[in-house]
Amino acid sequence: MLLLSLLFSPLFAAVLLGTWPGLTARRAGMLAFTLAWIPLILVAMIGFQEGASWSLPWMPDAGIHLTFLADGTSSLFLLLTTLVTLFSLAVSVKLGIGDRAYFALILAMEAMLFGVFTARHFIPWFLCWELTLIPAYLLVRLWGGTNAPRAALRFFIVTLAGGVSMLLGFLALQLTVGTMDFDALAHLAADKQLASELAQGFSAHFDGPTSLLIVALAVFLGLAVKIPIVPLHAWLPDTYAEAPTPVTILLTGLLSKMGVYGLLRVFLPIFPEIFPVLAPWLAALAVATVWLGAIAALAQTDLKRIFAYSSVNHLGYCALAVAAIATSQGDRVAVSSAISGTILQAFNHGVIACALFFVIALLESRSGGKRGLHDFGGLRAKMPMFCGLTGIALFASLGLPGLSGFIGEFLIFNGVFGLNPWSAALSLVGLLLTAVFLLRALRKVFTGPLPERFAQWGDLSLGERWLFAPLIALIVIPGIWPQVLLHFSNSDTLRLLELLRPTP
Amino acid sequence: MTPLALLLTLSSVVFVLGLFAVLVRRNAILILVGIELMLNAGNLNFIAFWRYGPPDPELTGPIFVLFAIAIAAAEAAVGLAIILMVFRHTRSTDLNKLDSLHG
Amino acid sequence: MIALFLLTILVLLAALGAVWNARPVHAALLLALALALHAVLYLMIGAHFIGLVQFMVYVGAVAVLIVFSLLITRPRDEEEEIARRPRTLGVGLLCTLPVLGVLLHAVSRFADTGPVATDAPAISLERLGTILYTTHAPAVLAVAVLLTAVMIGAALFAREPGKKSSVSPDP
Amino acid sequence: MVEALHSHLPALLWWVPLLPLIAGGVIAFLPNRWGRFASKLALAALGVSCLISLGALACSLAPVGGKPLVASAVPWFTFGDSSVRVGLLLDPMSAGMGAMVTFVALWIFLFSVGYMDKEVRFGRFFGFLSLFCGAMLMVVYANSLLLLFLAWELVGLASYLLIGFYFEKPAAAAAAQKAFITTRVGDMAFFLGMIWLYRQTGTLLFFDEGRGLLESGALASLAGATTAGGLTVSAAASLLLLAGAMGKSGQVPLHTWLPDAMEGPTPVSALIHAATMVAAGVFLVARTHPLFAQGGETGIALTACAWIGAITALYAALSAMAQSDIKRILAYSTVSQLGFMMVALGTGGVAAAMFHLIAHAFFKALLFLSAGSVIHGCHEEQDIRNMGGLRHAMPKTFLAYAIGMMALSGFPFVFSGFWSKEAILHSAGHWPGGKGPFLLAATAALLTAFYMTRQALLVFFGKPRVPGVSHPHESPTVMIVPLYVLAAGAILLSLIGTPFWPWFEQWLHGETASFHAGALGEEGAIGLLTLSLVLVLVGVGASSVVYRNVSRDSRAPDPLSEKLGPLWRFLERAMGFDALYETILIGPLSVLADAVDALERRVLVPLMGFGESCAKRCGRITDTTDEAGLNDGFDGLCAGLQRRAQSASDTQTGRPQAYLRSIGLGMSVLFVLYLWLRA
Repeated sequence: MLLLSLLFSPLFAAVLLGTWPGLTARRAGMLAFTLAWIPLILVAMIGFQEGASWSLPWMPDAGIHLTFLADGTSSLFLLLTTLVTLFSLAVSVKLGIGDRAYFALILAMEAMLFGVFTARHFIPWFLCWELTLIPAYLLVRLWGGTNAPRAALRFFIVTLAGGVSMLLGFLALQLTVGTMDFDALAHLAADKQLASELAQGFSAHFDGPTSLLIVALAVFLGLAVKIPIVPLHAWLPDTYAEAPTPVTILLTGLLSKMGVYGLLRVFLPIFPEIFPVLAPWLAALAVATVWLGAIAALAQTDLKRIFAYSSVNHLGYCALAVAAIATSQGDRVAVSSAISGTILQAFNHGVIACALFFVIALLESRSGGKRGLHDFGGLRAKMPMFCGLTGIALFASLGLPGLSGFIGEFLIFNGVFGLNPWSAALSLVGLLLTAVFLLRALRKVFTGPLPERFAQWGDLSLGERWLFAPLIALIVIPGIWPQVLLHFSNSDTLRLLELLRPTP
Repeated sequence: MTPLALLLTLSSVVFVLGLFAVLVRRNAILILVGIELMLNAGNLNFIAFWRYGPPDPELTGPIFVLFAIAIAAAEAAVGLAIILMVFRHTRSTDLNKLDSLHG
Repeated sequence: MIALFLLTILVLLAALGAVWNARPVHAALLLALALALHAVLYLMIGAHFIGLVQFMVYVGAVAVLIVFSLLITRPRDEEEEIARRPRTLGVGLLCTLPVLGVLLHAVSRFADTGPVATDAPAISLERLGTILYTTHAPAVLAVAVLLTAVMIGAALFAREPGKKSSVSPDP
Repeated sequence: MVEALHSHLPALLWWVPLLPLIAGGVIAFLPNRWGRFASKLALAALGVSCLISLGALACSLAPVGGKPLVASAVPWFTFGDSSVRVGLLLDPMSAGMGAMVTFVALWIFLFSVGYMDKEVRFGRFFGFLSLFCGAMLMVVYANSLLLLFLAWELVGLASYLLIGFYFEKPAAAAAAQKAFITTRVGDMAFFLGMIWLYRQTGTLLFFDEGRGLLESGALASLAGATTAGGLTVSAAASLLLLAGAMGKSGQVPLHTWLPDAMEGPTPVSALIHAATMVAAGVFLVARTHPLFAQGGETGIALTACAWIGAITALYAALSAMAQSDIKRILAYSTVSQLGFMMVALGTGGVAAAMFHLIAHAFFKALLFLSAGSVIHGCHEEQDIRNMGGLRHAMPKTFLAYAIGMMALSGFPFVFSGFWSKEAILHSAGHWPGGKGPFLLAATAALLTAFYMTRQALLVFFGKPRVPGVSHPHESPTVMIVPLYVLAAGAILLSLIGTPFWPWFEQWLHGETASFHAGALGEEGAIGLLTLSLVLVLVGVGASSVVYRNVSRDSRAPDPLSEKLGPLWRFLERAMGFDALYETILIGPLSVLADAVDALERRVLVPLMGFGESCAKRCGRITDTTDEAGLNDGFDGLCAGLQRRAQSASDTQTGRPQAYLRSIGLGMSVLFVLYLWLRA
């Protein structure tokens, strides 16, 4: 029941916003911001009672049950969703972006994300998955920059194509295996029966492994587009750059996490039988993602694009961990390390990306929309606090120990090294390059002599400081005390570990 | 011929007579008469099955009939009221004259 | 059985008359007769309470209502109208006879094989009332509401338009 | 007293790093105008840390037979069913190092109060320094490689912040970035090595009641496992750790950041880039020396260590000869001395390395602070060619500087530098892996004496060369007192490291100290001692000859530059490492980045655009078919329908009964059909 109210509370809020008579943009923002606290409270309650579930036989004849389950890992993602949404709303209100439709769309997207992070059956999961796309598209399209329509359309088409591919994959499973329930499929896969069942279904055309490979690839494509994994990332920089910054926060903080979540909770448990074939390619793609994200970021001069590529780079580590888990040779410690690391990295990247894009939003709002690397300089003299907080976010992003980014990367590399040492070693170069472009951004914007035109700029206002405060807390606390997050995911990590147990 | 069959036959014929009245009579009130006949035929069916059917301690048939009678009464009241209203407008109860549906 | 058969014939004749009689008032009166005969039929086969209700509601209320309505709406050219036989007789028969056929076909299944109850099952009023006001209490309430609504609605419909009240005192 | 301390040590030890860290955290929230308070807070926190660490040192003086005094482990986080534990370690090495760090840092803090007096961000400076000290102490006392790495990176962060303290200067900002990234290259290797060790042994603790990384069980398993190229895992991991140490300790080829780091305030140079942080690399190797030693005395790890150290020592000494910035000379000398320590580690002399490390911390901090005092007195002048004759204007500073300089050059007998360097040459000379490192180190020792003498002559002797710098003033007492304290340390330390009473070495090894009068009698010992003596004297003498009569014109070329010609300019540019990296790394990288960017924009995005336009074209095709085929045909159909509909609509009489009848008719037909089909 708790979960149901969680799923519907943002929808209800969105409807309320849409129908409330005579709402000004600012009032709408405040209302949305206020209402968005409800899901946070609900998530906290779910977290405290350690999970919640809700199920409804929807089309029992077709075996379709609306099953929603919030376990520890889901709770982390739900928490991230509520926090990032709240933050995005707050930033929008603060910067005066958007009107009631905008806020309603954000809330609707939040509801759909809740669905994605809790659904345990493909149909409701996929519905929510695809329905996030519509608010996202509209938000980018209507409130974005000059090239936004083009970028938004591209984003829409590419991710939709991925979604269609995933749908086809699961339809194939439904037709042959007869179920689309994640847990049922995972148990079949754990018993090594998925391939043979598929082979029976496809007998006229392909043998078991081939058909499983095709299905797995189709599903992977849909997930990879969202994360994104090279070379399916080409939609990302333009979209991130053209979207209004609060929406960019949502895109990078949440939409990309859907892909990671899908890889971890859907792809990994269902397709272990095909991993021996797939794993080396996954690892290669992940390393390519890490490298390409980092190198391409070096060449950018638009801060938003830099951070966009940085997101590609960081999520590349998640993909790397998944690839490593796929290579698993039954090393419990390494696999659990990689799983925990992926979850931590996803969560922390969400928070850190919020902070980084918030920095851009502040710079944009002060400079009248400028965000080039060379448009600024010497700002530390006028805005020491802004510089300090930006620095914390940037250093967290490049994985400085003591801040949240590090533990995730440590666990990921620890796991990856145990399973696939060469890809770990290669990816370290990405970690190094991250430092290069992030520090370069810090240097270009904040150091050097202060140009005359910034002489009037003041440091952060009280409101802006309050917006920063929770982010900094969420960056520092898990860095020092990672157990606060790992505590949630650990039991699920062990469960996933059981599903991935090696062939006897 | 069993009593049940007899009663069912009766109800069928009465029903068809009612239907005939509904389809053929032009006076709106007489159409209502037909409808009443049809309803009664239905009621008769319930009673017949209760009486000659398998034992029914819950008395479903009679109870249903009770409700049907109540509703039929209501229907008759409203129907007649409407007819009266129509009559007040057109000074006629001839349905053939009521062709405002003809766009 | 014989009595039942005879009664059936009577009912049929009354109904036929109600449908066929050209004079509306006669038709209405024949309807009242048919309904009353229905009531007798019910009494005869043991559904006493239903029979009484049928008598009171249909014969006492509905039939009377219809007769009064006919009197109120009596058209000026009634005689002329009576003289005109329905032109649509053929269509009517075409529509109704197949229905009759189907119904009789269905009934024929019960012609011989139908279960025969030797004597009427007891229907105590107490039992009926208990069931009605316990199991079907919501339905009874709903019907009550419906009837109230109908009463008010019918009164509103039938009111003379343009007047505040149909019983306004004449000065 | 010591006994009471002993029982509380495991808990108290945590406060040593935590107090400065907390102070740094508090200062971060203080506004600039509270700068004085911030400095007092930082000093107080560090003072308490210093007291505790001195107490810990006192506790560890009693030999306990090679086992650490404190080796704690507390769970930090859990993943799956394994948990990571971290803890602190107190053994003679960390006790000595920790005491040195807090002690030196305390005096440098005090010096900074005077030196940074006029600074606007006075409080911020002390916040960063506190952060640094806390992190550094964490490095020193860590009982876990992970905790060490964490603190290691924080130290790097503090270094970054402090090098870039004058962020208005683009050079400072660039130097900070360079320092962070260059050391991060090493750090990545360290990270990989750490993970490798963790994967192999399942623990990151150094000492854990027999299960630790540096204890026999884990070491044996590491030495037993082999990896690519026939390396043992212990050797491979050691090499990776060595790479990390090279980054932090400025070993060739990862040294280029250290001279640039002199852009930071001078106390920072003294504390971080001379005494403590740069020594962290050496400390790391010393800490994990059992791992390095798994391959035997001439195993690949130790050999690499020795050779890299030797090359660095010589390279930096050569580069230092040709510099003219007072701080850059000291920076290169630091690199060179760190090279010496690496040589010592590589050739098996952990004690010699640690002794040189601690001694070096004292005299190099002393030198930097003296240099700071000189710069302060000369109104921010840093070029030694513009100085001269300062011994009259700044006698106290001169005295301190002279002690530091002689200690660094290795003046015989009373200076710690002599004995520590002698110990290093001794261990290098007896190394079975070859004489190469020894020869390089010996040459470097000679050059050290040479360039230090050159610097001293140019700065303090002769006549003032530039009128603008002709009114130097002595520094205030708050800056002079630390100089004397450190000078005393530089001299007194020599007492504990002589071959006759090698207390330090024996203490480090957990043995009872004893006189070792026969040390000179050992084979080659007397020869080495003589050699050290000769090297120093030759260096000093040669330098005196060359620079005795330096021209009064500050723009005149260096006397050596005429003799050496292009070689001098090569040395002046520090053998062109920066230019080399510019050509082979930074240039190609930016080209690669541009290429990738172009690939993105020109290939991937258009490719996606192609898919998009395909989709659109498909849309257009169906659109056209709609237009031509469906729409026109449909319209025609509609027109026809409309005409026929007119007649059809005539059947719509609007009479309800007519409709009813048709419904009835339809129903009847359906009934009949139904019966017919059922039959």
